[in-house]
Amino acid sequence: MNGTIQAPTIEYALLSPMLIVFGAAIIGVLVEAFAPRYLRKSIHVPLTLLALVGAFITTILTALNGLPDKAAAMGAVAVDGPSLFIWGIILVLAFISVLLINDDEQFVAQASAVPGSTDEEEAVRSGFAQTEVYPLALFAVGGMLLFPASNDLLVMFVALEVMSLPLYLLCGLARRRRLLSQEASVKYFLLGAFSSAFFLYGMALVYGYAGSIELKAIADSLSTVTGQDTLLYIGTAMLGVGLLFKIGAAPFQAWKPDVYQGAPTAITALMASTVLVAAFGALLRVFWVALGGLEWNWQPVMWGVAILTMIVGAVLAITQTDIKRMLAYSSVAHGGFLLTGVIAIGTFAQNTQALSAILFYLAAYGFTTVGAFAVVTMVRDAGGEAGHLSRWAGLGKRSPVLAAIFAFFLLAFAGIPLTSGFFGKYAVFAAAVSGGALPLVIVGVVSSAIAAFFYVRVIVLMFFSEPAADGPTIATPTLGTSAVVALAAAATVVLGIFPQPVLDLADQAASALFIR
Amino acid sequence: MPWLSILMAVPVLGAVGVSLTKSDKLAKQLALAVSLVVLALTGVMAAQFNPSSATRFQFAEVYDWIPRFGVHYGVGVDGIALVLIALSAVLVPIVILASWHDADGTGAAAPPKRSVKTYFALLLVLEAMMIGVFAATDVFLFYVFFEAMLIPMYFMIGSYGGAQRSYAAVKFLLYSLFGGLLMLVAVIALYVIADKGTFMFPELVGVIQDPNTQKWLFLGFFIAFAVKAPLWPFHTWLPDAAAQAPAGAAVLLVGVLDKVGTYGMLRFCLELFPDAAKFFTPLVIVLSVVGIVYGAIVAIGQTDIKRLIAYTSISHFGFIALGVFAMTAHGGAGATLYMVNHGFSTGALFLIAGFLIYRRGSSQIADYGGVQKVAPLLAGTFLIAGLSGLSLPGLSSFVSEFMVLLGTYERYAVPAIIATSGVILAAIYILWMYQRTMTGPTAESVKGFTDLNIRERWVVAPLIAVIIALGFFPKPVLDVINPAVDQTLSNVHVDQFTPAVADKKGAGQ
Amino acid sequence: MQSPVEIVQHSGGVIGVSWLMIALPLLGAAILLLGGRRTDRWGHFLGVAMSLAAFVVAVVSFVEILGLPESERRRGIELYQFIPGIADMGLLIDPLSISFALLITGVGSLIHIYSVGYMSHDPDRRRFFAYLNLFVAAMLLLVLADNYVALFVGWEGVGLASYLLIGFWQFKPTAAAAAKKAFIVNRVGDFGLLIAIFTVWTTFGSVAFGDLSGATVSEAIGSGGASQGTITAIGLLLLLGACGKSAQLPLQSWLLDAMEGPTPVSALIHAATMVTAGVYLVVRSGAFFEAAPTAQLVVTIVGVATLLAGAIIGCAKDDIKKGLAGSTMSQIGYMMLGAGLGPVGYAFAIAHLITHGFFKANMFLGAGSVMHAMNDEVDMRRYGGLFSVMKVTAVTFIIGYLAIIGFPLLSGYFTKDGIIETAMEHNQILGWLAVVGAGITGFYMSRMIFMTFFGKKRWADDAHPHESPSVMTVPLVILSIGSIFLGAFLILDNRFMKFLAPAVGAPEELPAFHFVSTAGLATLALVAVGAAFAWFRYGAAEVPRVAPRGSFLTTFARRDLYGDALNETLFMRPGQWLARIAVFVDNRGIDGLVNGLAATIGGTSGRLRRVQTGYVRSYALSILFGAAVVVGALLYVGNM
Amino acid sequence: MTTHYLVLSALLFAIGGAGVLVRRNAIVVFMCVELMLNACNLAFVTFARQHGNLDGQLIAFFVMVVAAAEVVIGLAIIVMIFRTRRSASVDDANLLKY
Repeated sequence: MNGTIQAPTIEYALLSPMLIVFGAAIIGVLVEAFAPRYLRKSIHVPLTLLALVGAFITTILTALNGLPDKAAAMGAVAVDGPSLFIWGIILVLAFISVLLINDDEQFVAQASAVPGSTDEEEAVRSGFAQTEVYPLALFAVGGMLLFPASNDLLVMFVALEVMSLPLYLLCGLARRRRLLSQEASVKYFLLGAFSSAFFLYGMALVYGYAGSIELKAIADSLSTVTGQDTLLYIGTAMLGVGLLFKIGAAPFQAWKPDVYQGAPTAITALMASTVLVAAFGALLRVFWVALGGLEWNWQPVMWGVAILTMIVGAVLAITQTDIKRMLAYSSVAHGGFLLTGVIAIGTFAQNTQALSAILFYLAAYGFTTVGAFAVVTMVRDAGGEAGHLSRWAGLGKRSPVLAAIFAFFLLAFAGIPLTSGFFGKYAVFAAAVSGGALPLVIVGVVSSAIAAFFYVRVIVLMFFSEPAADGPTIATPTLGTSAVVALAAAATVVLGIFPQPVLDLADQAASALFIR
Repeated sequence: MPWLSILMAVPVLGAVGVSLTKSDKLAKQLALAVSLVVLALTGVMAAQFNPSSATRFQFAEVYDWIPRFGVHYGVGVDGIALVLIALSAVLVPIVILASWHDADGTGAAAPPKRSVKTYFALLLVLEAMMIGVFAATDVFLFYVFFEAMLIPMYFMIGSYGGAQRSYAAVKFLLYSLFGGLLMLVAVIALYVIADKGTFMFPELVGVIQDPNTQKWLFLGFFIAFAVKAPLWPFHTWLPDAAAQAPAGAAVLLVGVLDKVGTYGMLRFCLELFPDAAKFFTPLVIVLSVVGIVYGAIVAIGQTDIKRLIAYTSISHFGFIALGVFAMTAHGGAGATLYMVNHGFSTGALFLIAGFLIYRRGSSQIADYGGVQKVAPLLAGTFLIAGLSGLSLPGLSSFVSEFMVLLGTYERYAVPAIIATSGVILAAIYILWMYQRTMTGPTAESVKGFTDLNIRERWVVAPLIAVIIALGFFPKPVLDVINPAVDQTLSNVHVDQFTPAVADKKGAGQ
Repeated sequence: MQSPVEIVQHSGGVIGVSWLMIALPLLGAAILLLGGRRTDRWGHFLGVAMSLAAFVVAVVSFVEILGLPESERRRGIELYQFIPGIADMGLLIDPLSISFALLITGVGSLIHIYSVGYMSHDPDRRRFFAYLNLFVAAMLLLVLADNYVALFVGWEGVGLASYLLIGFWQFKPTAAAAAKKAFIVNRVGDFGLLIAIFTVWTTFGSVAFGDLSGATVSEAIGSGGASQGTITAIGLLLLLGACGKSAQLPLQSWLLDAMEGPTPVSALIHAATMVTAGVYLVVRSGAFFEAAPTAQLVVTIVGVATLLAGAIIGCAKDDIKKGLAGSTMSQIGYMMLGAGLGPVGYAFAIAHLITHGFFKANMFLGAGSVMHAMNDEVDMRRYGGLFSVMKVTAVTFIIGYLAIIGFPLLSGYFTKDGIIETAMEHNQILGWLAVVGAGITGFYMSRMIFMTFFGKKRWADDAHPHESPSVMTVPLVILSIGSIFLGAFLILDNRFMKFLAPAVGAPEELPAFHFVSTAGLATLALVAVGAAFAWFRYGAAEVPRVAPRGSFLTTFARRDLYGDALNETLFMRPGQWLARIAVFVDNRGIDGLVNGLAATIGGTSGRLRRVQTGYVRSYALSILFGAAVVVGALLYVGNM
Repeated sequence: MTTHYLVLSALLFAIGGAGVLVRRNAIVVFMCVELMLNACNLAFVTFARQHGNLDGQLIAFFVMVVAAAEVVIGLAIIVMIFRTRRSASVDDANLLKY
């Protein structure tokens, strides 16, 4: 400290994906402010898609340039292999989800209008939809990019909020069943804020223990600080609560079914696929990088959480009657399966194996999820989407192709071989077994078997039941929606038959683990 | 020539072709043609098989599939796999021909019309998977086929089956999946513990040495196979599935799919975990023997033809498992031959029962009576198939049952004796069913029955011919099986059987 | 003691193609079954032709055997490997098997011819001949096989043929039930036979008769390779098999029901040939029985018990065929007794078997002829006085009758007396019981004759009896000639014993036939008493058209000595209950367990989802609670 | 002693948490969450003082900004639902359940 302040270095190239996304989001806000209403959508859609593509390209370029060996932006953002892989997944999934969002039927014409009021009627008649959806989505995606890449807890907290806040809003924008949508929004918001308070308090305690919020510094402090263990333990636990909430691990899963059900399906698709990816990235970074030295302490707790999550997800899904709620519980169960990979920490080789497995699983699961929700958007009746399972009876006869694709997604969720879900599950379980978590894997397969029941039940309904007389119609899909379904199906098939390229990619991404 | 890959590719392409055809009739014809091509190709391949060759797996192809997991596309056949592939290849065209109207919505029970193309496409996909599962020389690939083949069968039962079809289909799938998932754990653990970086079966033989590890892994594999086979007490899905499935699907289910379980025991449980297999032998033998007697007794008490046949199969699977775990040359060869023979004889029973049910629309035994008078050919062929089911000498099942029992008796006399009582029970369930359905005064509802038509005759004739031919001259098949079984047993390290007299002489010298 | 000679591999000659004996009838059966209605017109001729062709092959083979020196009279013919490593399909043509072959094809052909007439009105005559041919083929395989496995194939083959023929008139529920019963009861015997084969294999490593000579067996006992217990077990298990096939106690119950089949079937299968297969088996397995005296003793006891039981049953039956069936049981009991007595007994047993084949077939066919005449009436109380209307049938029947009761110089006299005397030498009690049996035979056979051919006409109103056509009577005549002379031919000069010696061995000192002996005289006396009693009851006295209630003993006999009742209470009812319980256990127990588990999971799910109340505050509570648990757990783990 | 501040922070956090659980009005619930965030801020500042670095104080500013953003979003959502339902009670919003 001799008076001169070193200017901070910012590696713009490394951060460019985020910068592009955030930049486009800001432009989007400006568009909302200045562009005439009839033009907005035609500006937003290309802008959003281009931004995501651009971010994806820069992500690829960054990866091709070789991985940096230290964190960017003064150690605040770690652009390393796992980050880049996660970015890649998030950007692709977000791109697909935006194609799905690009369907006016999904969103409310004017969010501020009271349902059933003349305002609303007018807004509906005007034929416009709330176009803020696009910049909001971009902000959320930006937050998702930053969340798993953040190398200190403050950035992570900010990223968490940047990711979550737009999503709270987006949840409330469904065109049909406004009450449900608004309820989802308020529940998600209150609980999300509640859980981030836990995260923050945990952060404070860890800061109190380590004197720093940088992950590396926290990791280093584990071996040097003494006598403050209680702070550390409570802090770890509360950080964990915040992150596990985002994943939807039991017993923090309560929001998931309600929010998934109430939110516009396109947003559910975005959330279900990308938030899980981002949250697992962050969870891994906190628990492996910062708290890796504490594994003996958090592992047993994580065991309990993983077991509970798998079982709760699988068992509760059985009796669901709404397709989106069912998929929400399925997502809970999948979160549990992924947690078995998080637990499988050990030697370096073991860690790379587990990390790569998780990355692959996230990619596989994300695509299938987006596809499944895309199909859900297409099955409609008079009141909007036909969410109740009984309405799905006989879908295989009315629309065999769509039903077949959906069945295929369900089989992928169930982890049947020759689908992507199988290899994802296999990879994670293999990592867990070699990490010594065999009992966890056994619980995993048992809950998979239970889970298979409700996936299969939907197939039974679609194919083996006679169609209801006034069954739902299948909306003629927009180009975007069909593209989403096709892409997701293709990804599920390809990852199920030739997973090797993606596995290689995941391996490469995981090869050096996280940088510190 | 990559024979095995071609054998799998042809039906898959055929399935695509079938689903693209314009008319149902064309779809059926194409499906039949494709399956016949597969049969012909299998025949050519089998002719080139050399049972006495030193290479164990012939027509082998090994390519890396997922190097990351050490998974290969590894296929190849030894004698055991070859005969089972041949069984599948023979049964599929017959089943296709037999199922000609299964999806049409015709038949006395007036089932709803369903997609014909899908049905036949599923059949062909299933054929490819059946060939694949037996040909796989990579444990992981085997597992993939093992699980994936559930899906077409699930749809065949669930979409085209009887009144309780969805319950049966779900039950079938969940049982199998549950077993399969336990096996998945064992597969993973095998890979991790063997630490060979490969799933190729030949390289994994004899790798796991620790007895305790072997036991756990064995259980993982065994339970999956026991559910699949099915052994008592994991069997309750089979009667439902087989009774609800359309007759053709039931044939493939019981005739081929379930054989994967017993095949898996022979190939994987025994060779990969020989010590554990020996440790658990008493348990398995008890399960098998209980299954033989129990299955037969429950079969006697059935009132539904297809359920009855399904229970007889449970009894028969007990015999097969008994033969496998007797770990004698005769027991193993007999069990393998039994798998083939059971496929034909139970296949014939199911198909003819299917013809019967198609005419009457009911599978209740009480709804029939005196069929012999109006449809003698139907009754006669049913009797022959049934007699093969009760292992009448001169029909194929006898040879295998005899070998299994003899092979078991060589080592475990008491279980073999109890199992032999199965021959009495078999006579009761088959003949009593025949008596109740085919003999006696002709029931009113049966009066209008027509005898087997030309198509149905073409279905039945090859089966009966094979049953009789293998009954008198099983040598060609046994010559293929025997070296493979000997090889298997040599990997298990069991002593060969010697007669007591020779034993004494040997000891005396 | 003369042992059986070694088997010599044979080639050339008719013996070399003796498999034709089996193949030709089999071919006939195949053509008739596959040909369908097209063969209706000439099917029966084909059947007869095939049977006759087999007979010709048998005769020529027999002549060839006679042309060979005694030490080379056992000829083995390799056909092909049946079950590689265990059993080949091979034939053994030796004096024993060729005797059977002659009987089967000879009597068989006559019955084929007879059936042309008997079945002429049946629309399914072709199928009948197909089954008959099938039977002949299977029976020949049974006796010609050179190992136990091939024998077993034939053994079950005849069981099948028997099943098909008993149930030939399937539309009759009783026939179908009887057929099934026969098969199932036989299966109990087969169970024993199978295990016997397994034991032979595991002990000796071979199932071929050639490898299982008496010398081998005794050597095995000597070396400790096989214990005495094992050999006895083999013997008893073989006996169980024999009991099933030959309707010996305790597996006798099926034979009486088997009379549901057409009469030629009863004659061929359930009198002359198939039911004697058990005797063949015991004799063929002499090596084991001779080394296991206990087993031999049991054989003789079973034989005596059955001969008495059959005779008693025969006394009470009004159904002519059932009466004959009881008689068959009884006569096979004699053969079994003989078969349990070693080489001397073998010869008498087989000789009795052959003569019985003739006279019993003769009587069955005669009974068939009577039924043919009486509109298929089988109740002897509706017969009477038939002698005058069907003389050929009556005379031949009476010849058979005289033969069976052992009227001096007729066939039965020689062969049955041979058995009784041998038994007497062996064991006085058995011998005397056999004598008593002969006496009862005299009674019930005479009863049958008197009720059928003599006395008052008790016919049904629409009965117009007439003599059968010559296609039926000619076989009767031929058979009755055999019934007269065959016994003397075989027994005198020990002709048959010498002939059989290469196959089954023979005692050093051949027994001489005594025309006058204690046993013989006693037998004759008792037979005479029996016949006289029958005359008194059924010849001289009026025979009521409806059977009187009769004493306890009569009921006992009418109910087949409560054999069926016993089976029903001991096996059938408990079996049915067991099946019902098993079905219940399967549905409710095992399946219920799994379904219950599924229901439990479902129920848990249903209850758990109620926790999701929809109130955001309760969700917050669950988060707080979860957080508290996580914090607590981490603190706990950390401070451990 | 910094312990007192920490205890106070913990108390505030607990009060906030309890408030979330017991209050029905969405705005009050939300304010309780804000209270929890402020409890965190207090902890941060306290630890900053304890460790003698500025990170904690810095974080407090960040948290305030984030909280402000959260308020914006939160109020928007709550107003939206209030307009629809004419009620801000969180207990009224329970259509989504089971």
